[in-house]
Amino acid sequence: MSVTRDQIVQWLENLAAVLSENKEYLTQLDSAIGDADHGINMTRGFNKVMEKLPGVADKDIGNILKTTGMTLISSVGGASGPLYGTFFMRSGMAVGAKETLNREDLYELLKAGVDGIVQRGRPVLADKTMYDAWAPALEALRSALDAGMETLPALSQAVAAAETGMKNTIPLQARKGRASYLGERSIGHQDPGATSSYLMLKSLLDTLQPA
Amino acid sequence: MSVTRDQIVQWLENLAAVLSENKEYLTQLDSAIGDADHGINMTRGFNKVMEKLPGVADKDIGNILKTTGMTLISSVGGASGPLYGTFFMRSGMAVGAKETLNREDLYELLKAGVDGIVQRGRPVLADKTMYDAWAPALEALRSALDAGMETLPALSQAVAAAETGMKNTIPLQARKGRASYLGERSIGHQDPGATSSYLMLKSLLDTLQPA
Amino acid sequence: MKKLINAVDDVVREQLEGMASAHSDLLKVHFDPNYVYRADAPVAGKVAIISGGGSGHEPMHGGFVGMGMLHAACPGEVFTSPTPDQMYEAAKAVDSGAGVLFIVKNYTGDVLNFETAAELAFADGIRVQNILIDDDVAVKDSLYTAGRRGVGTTVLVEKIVGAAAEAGYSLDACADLCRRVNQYGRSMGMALTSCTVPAAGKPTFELGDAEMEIGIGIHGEPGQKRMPMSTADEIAEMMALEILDDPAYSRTVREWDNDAGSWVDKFLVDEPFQAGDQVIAFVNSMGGTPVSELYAIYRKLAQVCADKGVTIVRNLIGPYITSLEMQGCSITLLKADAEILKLWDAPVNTPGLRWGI
Amino acid sequence: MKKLINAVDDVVREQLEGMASAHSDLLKVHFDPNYVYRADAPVAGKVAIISGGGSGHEPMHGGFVGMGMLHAACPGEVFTSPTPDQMYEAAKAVDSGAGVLFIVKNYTGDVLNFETAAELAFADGIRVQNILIDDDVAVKDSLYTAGRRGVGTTVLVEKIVGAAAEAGYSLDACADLCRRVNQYGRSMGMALTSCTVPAAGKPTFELGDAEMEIGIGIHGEPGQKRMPMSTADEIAEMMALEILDDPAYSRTVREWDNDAGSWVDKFLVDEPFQAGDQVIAFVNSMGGTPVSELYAIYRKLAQVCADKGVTIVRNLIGPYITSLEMQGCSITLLKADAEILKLWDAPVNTPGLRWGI
Ligand SMILES: Nc1ncnc2c1ncn2[C@@H]1O[C@H](COP(=O)(O)OP(=O)(O)O)[C@@H](O)[C@H]1O
Ligand SMILES: Nc1ncnc2c1ncn2[C@@H]1O[C@H](COP(=O)(O)OP(=O)(O)O)[C@@H](O)[C@H]1O
Ligand SMILES: [Mg+2]
Ligand SMILES: [Mg+2]
Ligand SMILES: [Mg+2]
Ligand SMILES: [Mg+2]
Repeated sequence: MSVTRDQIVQWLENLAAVLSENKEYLTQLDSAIGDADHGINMTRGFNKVMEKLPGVADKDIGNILKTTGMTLISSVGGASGPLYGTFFMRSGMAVGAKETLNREDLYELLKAGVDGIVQRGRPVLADKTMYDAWAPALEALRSALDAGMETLPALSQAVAAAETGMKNTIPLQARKGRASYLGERSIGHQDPGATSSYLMLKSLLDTLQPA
Repeated sequence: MSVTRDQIVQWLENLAAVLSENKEYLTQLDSAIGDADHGINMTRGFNKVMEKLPGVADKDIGNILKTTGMTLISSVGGASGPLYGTFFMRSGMAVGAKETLNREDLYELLKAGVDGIVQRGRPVLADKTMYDAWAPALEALRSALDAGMETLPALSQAVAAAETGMKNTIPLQARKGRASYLGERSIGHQDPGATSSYLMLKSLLDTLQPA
Repeated sequence: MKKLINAVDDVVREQLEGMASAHSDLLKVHFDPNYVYRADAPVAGKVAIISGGGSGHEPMHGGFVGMGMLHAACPGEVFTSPTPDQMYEAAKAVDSGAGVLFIVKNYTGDVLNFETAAELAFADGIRVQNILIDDDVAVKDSLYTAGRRGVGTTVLVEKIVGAAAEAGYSLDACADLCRRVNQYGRSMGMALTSCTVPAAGKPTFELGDAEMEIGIGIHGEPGQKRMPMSTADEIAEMMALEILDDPAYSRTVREWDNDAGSWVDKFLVDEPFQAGDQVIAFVNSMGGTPVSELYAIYRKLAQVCADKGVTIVRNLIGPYITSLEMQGCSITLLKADAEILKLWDAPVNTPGLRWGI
Repeated sequence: MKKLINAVDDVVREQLEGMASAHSDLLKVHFDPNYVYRADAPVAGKVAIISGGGSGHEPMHGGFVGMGMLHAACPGEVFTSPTPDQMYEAAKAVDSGAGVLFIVKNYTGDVLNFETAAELAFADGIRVQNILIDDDVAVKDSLYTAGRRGVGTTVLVEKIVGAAAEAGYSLDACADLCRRVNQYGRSMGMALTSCTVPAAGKPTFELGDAEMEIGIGIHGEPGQKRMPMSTADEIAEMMALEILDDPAYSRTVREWDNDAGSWVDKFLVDEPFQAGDQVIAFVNSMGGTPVSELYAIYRKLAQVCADKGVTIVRNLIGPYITSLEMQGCSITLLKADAEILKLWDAPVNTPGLRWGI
């Protein structure tokens, strides 16, 4: 199966809806170990993306993703803005002018995005950040593809790994971002960024998966 | 009967005690229509007077009263400080170097004090101030003396008139001092200054009256 | 009550000690009686400007002591007028021989204590003037009240008259200017929260979560009316219109006559604002409201003034005459002619207000 | 939530409109993207100093735009870092060709957004420097955290580096100075009350009537520890000693290399204070604490410094880096050498800080 431009657009639309549904939830997670704005930030950003999307929906996938990245960068603020902004900028640069993506392209898209997050935020595993969802997800995806799996089942595995990674942030003590100032008090709470990252991947799967 | 210097000293001591006993009460009255400090102000002032009194207790009555006035002026603040301060300054000036006072001297003492209050604060009757206790009291004292009454019964009449005057402030709308800003909301409360003035006169009577 | 204080009885003294230690280049503090005075006082040949009042309004007045503003300030206990010995001693300390102008906010306590002080100083051979500030339009009449309270205009008057003294105005010229500036100024205040006098330990009044108090003075006293909480725009507009539409205000004040050596009554009328007026606009925080919110008020105030044809030519925005930690704001508009503007712009160097130097 | 605001979504924009209308002589405001910039920018031949961060800390940063301090400030939403397009557009607007120094408080959000902006500006041919302020001693280590937060020292740095730019320092000299001043400064904050972000509508944290929060940052986040309410003396002493006894602090920061066109890591160590040091002492209100209470803190701070042989040679007391209406205070001590003092004393003319002009 290959992923079309329309599906990418559909993904972003679904993602905007999912984030908006989870606005309170993400904000609540952020209120435990941060400043109670992650849901607000993400919703503000993706609402802007929704405004911009119609203008580029007929362009190539790289263009669509880069526009998404630029929009997030200039509307989200906070830590997550440049991180997710860079994610989409880099993923857009990685897929370039393509109008459909095979499963390796999809991997490259995600890999480049996550590399962007790492360059910008310098997270390492177990810092209790969004990277704790992405790193195992990428690894799972790579293994699944290497094992010859199709896009959807492979992506399923990645989503499962992201979910585990997300949940695994609960017992961690944060070492990056705002939550790190809480020291031991950050233990016992799920990281909001890891949660929005999981939702991002999950909604990609849901978009591609026939209902 | 004539009033001795020691009785004047005794009066001031008793008054200090009475005001201190009524500190909460006066403050509470002031909290209804003022700034909740009248009891505090009066107690602070008369505590200072008690400190100064031993140093002048063997001087003439004028000196004792003027010292009381100066002490009140420099320690009470608020509206009541200069008013009561002036009262004692003027009463001291009126009796001068005397060491005993006959009943006319006593009237002059009080009259001069009240004139001082009027000059300083310019109250007129029914402004809902301390003057509403003093004016009828002075009038009653004058009539009683004119009718040939002795000091104590005459003073009794004055105290009764002061009490009535004090109570008559309840239905009045204040036109002077802080309480005037409340407009109609000042109606229904007894004026704190009229109350302390009544206590002042009452404790003079109690001091002179054999128990 | 949570405050950055030690023992309740030491609050004023320790704050003064802090001021003295922080601003020794500008001012000194005398204790017992308490007054803050210019480090270089008396200033030869210059009229001395003295103000004072209850504490709890900082930076007013102590924070306005310095070059181009006050020569001395007499702080009472919190929200309690100072006593005459403070003003009397301060006058002796800062009088250069050119005389002393007392700037007195119109509260009975302040008025009576300053009057007593003026008499004492005069008896000592110091020429005095005693001018009242009564600018609070929340008080409607002077016939049935003690008259308008002295609020925001006080800050502007102290700056302007301070500059006049610095410029060498005579005592009578300072007094005339002071009276005129007061007559040109009108203010209105409001509170979102109450405040707590340390000695009382509990809030002066209670205000519901959805209420505000309009027409408050600066002593944590309840105001003119209580209303449901509203927007910055509505609050700013309401206060601005109370000020701009305020009719002529008249009252009789008592001033000192140095020649007669006695008090004289003066009948004064403040004219209303009118289109074409130039004003200094002062948006003040009651203490607990941050400056950011004041800008929302200023924004609307500027629009309302423009609509009325009144031009804001200078402004002052911040916490300058406060009521402890009270949240809320006040607006002052002061009609400014060329002389007033020139004096406003003149250099001032105090802990609370500084420019031009 | 009771605040002087209109619709929650308009808070920042309307406050900026108020600023623009109040201070048109000093600054202008550009909307969408939002930045405040000097009315006379770009200033020929001078390095442009740009700062920014979440709103809610007023007067910082917008109130520090003007002669001798910032050339531009980029306000984010309340307690939310600004976005890179703001800094990028501001840089283009105020760069005179001499380059742009970004002063960045060390919060992940601010750091990442400013880094992105620096890359964008550099790509446009603007020489940039990006210096972090990380002075909050409440954060003990940099290994297991995002490092010390940027708090009170920011205000002092902006004044000092702003003066350097005005004096004609080169971009690299400004950056070196900025880094050094940051390394000389240490701060500690505390809260008596929480504060309410308008968009949230309820207080960020709850604090009991008899509790205080020690070691807070400036974003209404809970701090290091919660303690029973104490006296001004104890609070001042505790904070002063945390600062004065703070050991050497080391961390790696990322700065921009204009020649390499990439980020480079710098390992920095801040030396502890020692007897004989001269310092600028800054006692700051978190917004809701009136200046009177700050003097009680300063009083004790001065005593503690004297006991430690540290001499306060300048001070700043007031609400300069706030957390909305939060009650509480922070203390900053900054070791000051002759160069720093000269730059501190240099004229500054901004809405929030003014002297010498
Ligand atoms: N250095 C970092 N690297 C990667 N992710 C980070 C980093 N710092 C913070 N994050 C992520 O950002 C999330 C917080 O985002 P958000 O609340 O929108 O921003 P802010 O913390 O500025 O308010 C955290 O939950 C965490 O997952
Ligand atoms: N102009 C005045 N003339 C006479 N008495 C006055 C006047 N103004 C106020 N008072 C008296 O002063 C009392 C208040 O005194 P106090 O509470 O000590 O001072 P303050 O009002 O300054 O707090 C009032 O109850 C009233 O009796
Ligand atoms: Mg957050
Ligand atoms: Mg009272
Ligand atoms: Mg009082
Ligand atoms: Mg945030």
